[in-house]
Amino acid sequence: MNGKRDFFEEELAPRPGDEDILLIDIDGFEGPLDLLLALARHQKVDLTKISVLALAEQYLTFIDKARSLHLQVAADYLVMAAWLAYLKSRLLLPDPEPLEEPSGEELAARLAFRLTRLQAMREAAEKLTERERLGHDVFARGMPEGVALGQATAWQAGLYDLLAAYAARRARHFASTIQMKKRTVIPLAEARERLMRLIGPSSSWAPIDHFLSEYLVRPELRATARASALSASLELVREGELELMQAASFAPLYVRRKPKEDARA
Amino acid sequence: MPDLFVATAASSNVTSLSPEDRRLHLRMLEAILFAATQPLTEAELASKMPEGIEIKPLLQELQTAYASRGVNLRPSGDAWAFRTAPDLGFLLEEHRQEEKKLSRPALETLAIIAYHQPVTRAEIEEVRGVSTSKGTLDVLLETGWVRPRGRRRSPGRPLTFGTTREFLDHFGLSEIGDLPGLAELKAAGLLSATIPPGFEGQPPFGVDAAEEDLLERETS
Amino acid sequence: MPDLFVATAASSNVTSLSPEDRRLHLRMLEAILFAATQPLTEAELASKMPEGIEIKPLLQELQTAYASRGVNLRPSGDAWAFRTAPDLGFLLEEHRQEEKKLSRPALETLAIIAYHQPVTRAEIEEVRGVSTSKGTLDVLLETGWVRPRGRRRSPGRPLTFGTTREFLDHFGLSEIGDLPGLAELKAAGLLSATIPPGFEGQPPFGVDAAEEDLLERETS
Repeated sequence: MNGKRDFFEEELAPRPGDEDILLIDIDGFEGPLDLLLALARHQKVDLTKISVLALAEQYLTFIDKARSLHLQVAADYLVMAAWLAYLKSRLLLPDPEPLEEPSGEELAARLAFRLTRLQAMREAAEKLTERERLGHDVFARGMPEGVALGQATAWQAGLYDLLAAYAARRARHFASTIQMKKRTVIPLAEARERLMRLIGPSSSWAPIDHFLSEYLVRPELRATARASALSASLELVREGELELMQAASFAPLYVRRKPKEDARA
Repeated sequence: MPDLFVATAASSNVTSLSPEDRRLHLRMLEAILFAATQPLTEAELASKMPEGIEIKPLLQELQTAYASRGVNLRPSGDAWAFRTAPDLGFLLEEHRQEEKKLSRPALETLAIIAYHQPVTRAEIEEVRGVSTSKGTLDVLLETGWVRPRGRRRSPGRPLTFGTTREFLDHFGLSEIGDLPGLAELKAAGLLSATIPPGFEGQPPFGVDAAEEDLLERETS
Repeated sequence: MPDLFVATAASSNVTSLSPEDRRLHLRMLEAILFAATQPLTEAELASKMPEGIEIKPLLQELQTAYASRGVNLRPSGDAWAFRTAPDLGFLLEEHRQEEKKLSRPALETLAIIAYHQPVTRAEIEEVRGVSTSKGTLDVLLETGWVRPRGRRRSPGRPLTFGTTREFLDHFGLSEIGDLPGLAELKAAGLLSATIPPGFEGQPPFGVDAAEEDLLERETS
C-alpha cells in the first residue's frame, strides 16, 4: 500500500553494497555490531552458518583500510577489532587443554547468535512498519460523541507529559547548582590583581605557587588557578612588572617584582 | 437467535451489479461515513466513491440495515452521518463531558506529588520554587489521581498528599516505584541537565512514611 | 441479496436471556463503542452496562457481526474499539495524520521492546550493540507506545520497558502474541539473552532452552 513506510526517516533496507563497503566511511554504521552484520550479510549465507573467521578477517581489513585512509575510527570499533583479532587467534590455534574461559568456538557461536538476533529484530521492525496502522490505513470514528466513565470531566495527561514536566522542573533546579560551578574558574584579571597585590614591592624570588596557596588547597581550583596565574605573570613580565625564573622543565616557577633600574645604582 | 442486521434489498435497481461489488460499495460507504468528521452530502460521498455509482440506494440500504442497531445512519438535511440510536441517548447523557488538558503547573505538581509522596504543600512549593495556587491542588483532587494521605508529625501537622490507585491505572504503572528515577530520566533523554552528585539515587519517594499519621482510609 | 451482517449466535451460554434483552445489550454496547473517543476496556464497558452482564460473549458476537463490514470491532489488549477495515484505508487518505517520523534506531528499539518485553535498557543495548542515544527512548515514550513496566529483580533494580495498549491499537494487534513472527523467534531462541545450544552450524530447530527468563513476568 502506498506510503506505508512514511513514518520512518529512512528506508531500512539500504546498506552499503559489496563493492563500496570498503570505501565508505564508518559513519554510516551504528557501531561495530551493525558493521559486522553488514559484512556478514555479504557472505550471503544463513547467519547461523556464517564463517566467523572469515567475518573477523573482513572486519579487520575494513578497519585497517579505514585507518590507512586516515578516517577517524571510534574507540568501540577498535575494541571490537582487538577482540576479533583475539578470537581469530583462538579459532586458528586449537586450545591445548580446556581453559577456564570459553573456547574460540563458543565465542564465535556467541557472536553469530548476536548477529542473528540483531538481524531478527531488524526484520521485526520492518514487519511492524508494514502493518496497517491507526491513523494511516485504519481510522477511528471521525465524530465520536464521547463516552465518559464516571467523572464529569475527562482529564487528559499522558505519562510522557508527566515525566517531562518533572524532569524539566528538576532540571531548572539543577541548573542553578551548575551555575555555581562556573565560579570555579579564576579569571585572568583576578589572578593578575592577586599576584600584584601579594608580591607587593618585594623583589626576592618566591615560588609562584606560594601566592596561590589559598586556591591550591581546593582541588577544583588548582588547574584554573595555575593557568590563570601563569598567563597573568607572562603578561606582567611583558609589561616589565615581574620577572620569572625556572631551573628546568617542570621545575618550580619562581617570580619576583622586577627591580627598578634606579634601585641598582 | 436474533437477526442482528436485517438486510433488505429494498432497491431493486441495483441488480445489475454483482453482489460482491455491491457489498464492497456498502463497505466503502460505511467506512467513509464512520471516519468522516462531519455529515457528508450525497455529492460529497459520490466524489469519494468509484465513478458512476448511485449513492442513494446504497445509503438507503445502509439506513435500513442500521435502523434496528445501536447506531443509526441518519440524514440531516441532505447530509448523512452515523448517530447513536435515539432511545440509547441515555448512555451518552452523562458523557457529554468535556475533555480537559491538565495545565502545566498542575502537571508539575502532580509529578512532584507522585515522586515525593507523602509530600506537604510546603514541600511541593519548595521543589517547584513557586507557591502553588489553591486551584491547582483542587484540580488534582478533582482528577481523582491525588488524595490527602495523612498529616506530617511536625509543627502545624501539615496535610500530606499522595497518589491514588486511579493515578497508577491512568498512567499505566503497576506501582509507584515504576516511575523512572532521575538517572533513568536522564538516560531516557528526558532530563538534559547534569545531575549534581548526591542526586543520582533521587527521588527518594517520600519522607519516611513513619513521620506521617495516616488519615482514615479513603475509598479505593 | 447479500447478507449484510452474518449474525452468529456462537455463544450458547447466553440462551437464558430473552432474545430481546440480548439484542438490547448488543445495541447498547454498539452505541457505547461507537461514541467512545478511545478504546474501552471490558471493565469500563461493564460499568456502563446493566449489572451482571457477561460482556465478553457480547463483544465477540459484535466482532463477528462486523468482521465483514467496512467498520470492524477490534480488541487491543483488553480494550475494544470500532475501526475502519484495513483494506479500505485508500479511501480515507484525507484523514491521514501527520506523524512524527521514527528514526531507524528508534524503530529498532521499539521492535526490541515489543518482542523482548519486559526489557531493560541494558538489554536493549546488548541486542543493538550500541548504547541508546538521546532521543530514542524519550521519543518512544512520547509516542505513548512504550511505557515503564516495572523493575527487574536484579542488582540495581533496573527499570523495564514494555509496550502499551496504544501500541497494539496503532499497529492493529489484538495482543502482544499477535506480533508478526513472535512464536518463531521465540522457538529459535532469538528472544533470549542466552545462546541456544547447538546454535552454530545447524539451523536452530527444536531448541528448548529458548524459554529463558527474559520474558518472565515482572512483579506487578
